[in-house]
Amino acid sequence: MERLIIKSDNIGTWLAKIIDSVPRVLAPVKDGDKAEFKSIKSADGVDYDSQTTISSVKAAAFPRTETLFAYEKEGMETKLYNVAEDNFVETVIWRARPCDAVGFKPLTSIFNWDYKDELYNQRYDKIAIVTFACTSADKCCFCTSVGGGPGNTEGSDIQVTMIDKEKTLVEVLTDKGEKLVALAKDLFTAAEDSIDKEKALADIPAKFTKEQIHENLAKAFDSPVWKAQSERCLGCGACAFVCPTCACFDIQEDAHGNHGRRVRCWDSCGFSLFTQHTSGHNPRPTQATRWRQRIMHKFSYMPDRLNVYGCTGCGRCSRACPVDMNIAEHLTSIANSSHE
Amino acid sequence: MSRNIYMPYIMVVDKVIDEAPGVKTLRLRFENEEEGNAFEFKAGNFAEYSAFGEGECTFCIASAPTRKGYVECTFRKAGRVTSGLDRLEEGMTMGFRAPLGNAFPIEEWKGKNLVFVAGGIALPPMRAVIDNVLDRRDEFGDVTIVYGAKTVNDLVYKDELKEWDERPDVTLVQTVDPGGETPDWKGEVGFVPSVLEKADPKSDNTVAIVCGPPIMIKFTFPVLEKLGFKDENTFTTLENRMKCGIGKCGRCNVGPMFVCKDGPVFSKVQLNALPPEF
Amino acid sequence: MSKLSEKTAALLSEGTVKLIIGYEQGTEHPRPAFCHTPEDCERLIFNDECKNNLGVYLTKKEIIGEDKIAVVGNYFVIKTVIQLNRENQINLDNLVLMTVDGDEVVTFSSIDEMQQYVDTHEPAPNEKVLAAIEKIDKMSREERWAYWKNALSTCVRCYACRAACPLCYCNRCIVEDNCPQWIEPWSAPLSNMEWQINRIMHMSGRCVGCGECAAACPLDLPIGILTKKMGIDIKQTFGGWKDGSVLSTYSIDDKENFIK
Amino acid sequence: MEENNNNFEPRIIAFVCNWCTYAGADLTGTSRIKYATNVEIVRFPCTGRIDFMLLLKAFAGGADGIIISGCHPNDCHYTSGNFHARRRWMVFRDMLDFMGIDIERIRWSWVSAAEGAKWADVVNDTVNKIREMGPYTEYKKAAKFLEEEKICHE
Repeated sequence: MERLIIKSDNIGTWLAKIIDSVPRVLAPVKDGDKAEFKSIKSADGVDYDSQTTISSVKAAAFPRTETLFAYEKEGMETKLYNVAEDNFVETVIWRARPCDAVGFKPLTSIFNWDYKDELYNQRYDKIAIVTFACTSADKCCFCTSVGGGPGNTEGSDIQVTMIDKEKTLVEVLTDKGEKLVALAKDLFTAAEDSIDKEKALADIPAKFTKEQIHENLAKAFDSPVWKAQSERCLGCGACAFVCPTCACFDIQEDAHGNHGRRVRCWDSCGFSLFTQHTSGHNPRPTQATRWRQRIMHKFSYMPDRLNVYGCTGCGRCSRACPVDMNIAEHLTSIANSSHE
Repeated sequence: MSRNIYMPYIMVVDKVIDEAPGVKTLRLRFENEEEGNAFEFKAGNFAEYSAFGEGECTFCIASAPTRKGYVECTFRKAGRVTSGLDRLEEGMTMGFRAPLGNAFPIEEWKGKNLVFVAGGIALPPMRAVIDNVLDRRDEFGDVTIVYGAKTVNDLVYKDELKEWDERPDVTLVQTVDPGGETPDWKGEVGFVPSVLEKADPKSDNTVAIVCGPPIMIKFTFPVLEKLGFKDENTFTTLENRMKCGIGKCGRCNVGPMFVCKDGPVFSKVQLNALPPEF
Repeated sequence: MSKLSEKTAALLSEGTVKLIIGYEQGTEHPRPAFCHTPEDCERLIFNDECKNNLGVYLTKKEIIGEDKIAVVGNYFVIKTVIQLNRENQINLDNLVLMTVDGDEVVTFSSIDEMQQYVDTHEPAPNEKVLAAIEKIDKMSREERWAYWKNALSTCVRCYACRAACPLCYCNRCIVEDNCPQWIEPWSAPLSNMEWQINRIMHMSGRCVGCGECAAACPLDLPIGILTKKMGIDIKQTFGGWKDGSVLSTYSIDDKENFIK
Repeated sequence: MEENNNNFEPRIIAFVCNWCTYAGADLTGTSRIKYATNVEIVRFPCTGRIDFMLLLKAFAGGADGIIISGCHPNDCHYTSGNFHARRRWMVFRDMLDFMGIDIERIRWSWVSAAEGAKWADVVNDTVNKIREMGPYTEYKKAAKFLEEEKICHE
């Protein structure tokens, strides 16, 4: 781990060098009053002041629509084809947040426990993440309650922290990070130990702890809390699709006569069709059962099975929800409620 | 790129058997010989069957692993994919992703008596186990099969039922729902749970395997308890909506257990530990 | 808003209703509130920020069940109740519809009273949307195609627009049907357009113009412009919204100039 | 629109009602009237049954132009099918135009069972007009979005 300093106004030049040498660079770009990760061609389009983007950056490794394989039928024969290697592009994710970088850990463990999902791995291995530590936070952020933090470097290849107007701390964490710094070696100087990163970080008091949640969820399956919390939930997929750690997908067929593709696309446990049997029987018939599944999966099942947390506390689901299902508020009430 | 875990084997349809109205059995052979020879599975495994152009759907492998050279699947024409499978004729190709899920613990049942309880087109997953047991008949105690369907015409594997009926070492009890019998029907008339109670198989050193629609399972378990069957000796399979079949797409879980990875075969002990979400 | 809380709490304590749906203060903006006990009614508020269309809960059996409920809704909720009633989707005997007009809590006793309130309390039209429609109308066809293809290509098909709409109550939506697969269920520019075209066509003449579909969209896509444009078209071509959903009725003397 | 390469043969799909326009097209044939062969006719019991999604599916499937025709108002075999259709077309056409889909490529018409000649004119005019306008490439390109992901065919 190397601690370097770069002049704040040289960051643009460094980014320009990265853009020239990497096929795809994703960065938050302002669109109306909200920001989204977009592929940028020049260094000046980047939006540095919005807290986070609406959607997470998981699409870089787990795209919303993706071909699994192609098939071709000739007479009685059927031929199957893999996707070409050059669909997977070297990518740098610029100015993500610590909670975005952490989000790839649960995704990677879902796609690699037991069977290895090569489509995901090919994309993820080609990604380098440059996160900017958070110097501010908003009402929906709760990363400190789920083991993260404004300066958490987990999952990042480089973490950049704005110390003050002139100086910016650049922590190089992996060899992918090293390569990116090497592109503009002359812009960096070694950082003295006196540079205090913690001082520059936002202060986000923790609302609950993982243990409280985990313990209460274990006995909460039949609790009335699910119905009470999910009464206003409309059953759309916004929370799942903006979430950095939701990996559930649907498999569909794009058929054109004798040829076509099997396609994977995002799906959400909030939809009733997610678990509906052909006979019409649905193990999760109401919105309360689906809200329970969303919380239990992220805060109880995943920690138990893959010992990784299914949530990074980025607060995107609360910001995107049409009826303000604030997950931090719900989790706080679960954590504080003592079950009989 | 290494093995694409979503890519199925290509299978050739060798034989199409009409089992009952809307229910067909396909006998499949691997188009690629080596893949066929290298392919192994256990009774209880399921598979994802592809009708290219329609999609994939989930049901059991209906033939026993001891029967080499082919696999069979039985399905009812219900939706888009099963209609696609229904249109297949001999010689045509389809996709097959297997083996998936866990299997019946047959090795643990050596020396025990076996009671198979099946309803409707839940006989296919049972037949995989029954044929497997019958091919190693002497390793097990006595075998009782209780099988029911709505009407006489809805009974699947009619020729095999005849075969089991004639075997001295198998007691076969067939039944049809009240009103489903035909004048020359010699079997029982009544729902499977009541017929099972009447057959009254002894429960010590006996394993019960139950497969059928949720309603049948709901009424069969109490009967088994009444007959003295212990929970650890009772097995069943769960049916959930599935897409990937390999623990990735996140939809088939019942509580913390994935039906596609930790199931579909569950003992009653495991079922009792699961939340009522199936 | 103590008068509102008092009135609603009374309804609950007298047992005339089992549930009251209204608005409460959320993280940033007001959000739907569900009150089961008189104490819950303390949380109820009512102001111009209360935008969610509570009519969306009136067709959800798991929420309203068979018992009588009360709804404290804004202007558009009342318009929604009229339209839902016209489509035989709600049982008026099981509904106490209330609103707040200035600082007075109004309870409606009949559809005509609701219609009269709706006719006299028309809110100011959304200037931003009208301006956007004008801008798009001025574009050439190719520009319009490029505008809508790009705008809708980022749609992620989360169906928040459908979920937030009180008149999108089909229990099996066209996108959930795969025999035939009318619209591809994955996110792609053309299928996103086909989805919006379908949604708008199924709304023609029924949409009450609450704009909640646009407000619910997490990506702020300009889908509110489509419903507004449809509303304007219906008003100009068929003389407005009064006679119920346009496409399920017809008139012998509809005038058009393109069928030759 | 890009310049019209002369060997471009437009593909036109015709959605027609069985009682009037289809019979009219029959009459065109029996009275030996020549008309362009680019049209593939899809027969419906009534224009009221023509779902607006079918037009979008036709364009997505590669059609360059669409003819949609049925019984004249008051002639409908089912009395009100064409009234419903007319209303649906009025609303749908505005929607398509607002979204930038080329409504010039859709020819709406009423052709009765006796108007064999009119059917030939409708078809010939539409084919010439679409040949003039060239293929509807932008819609087909949008329909092939998934093919942007390359497949390795070896």
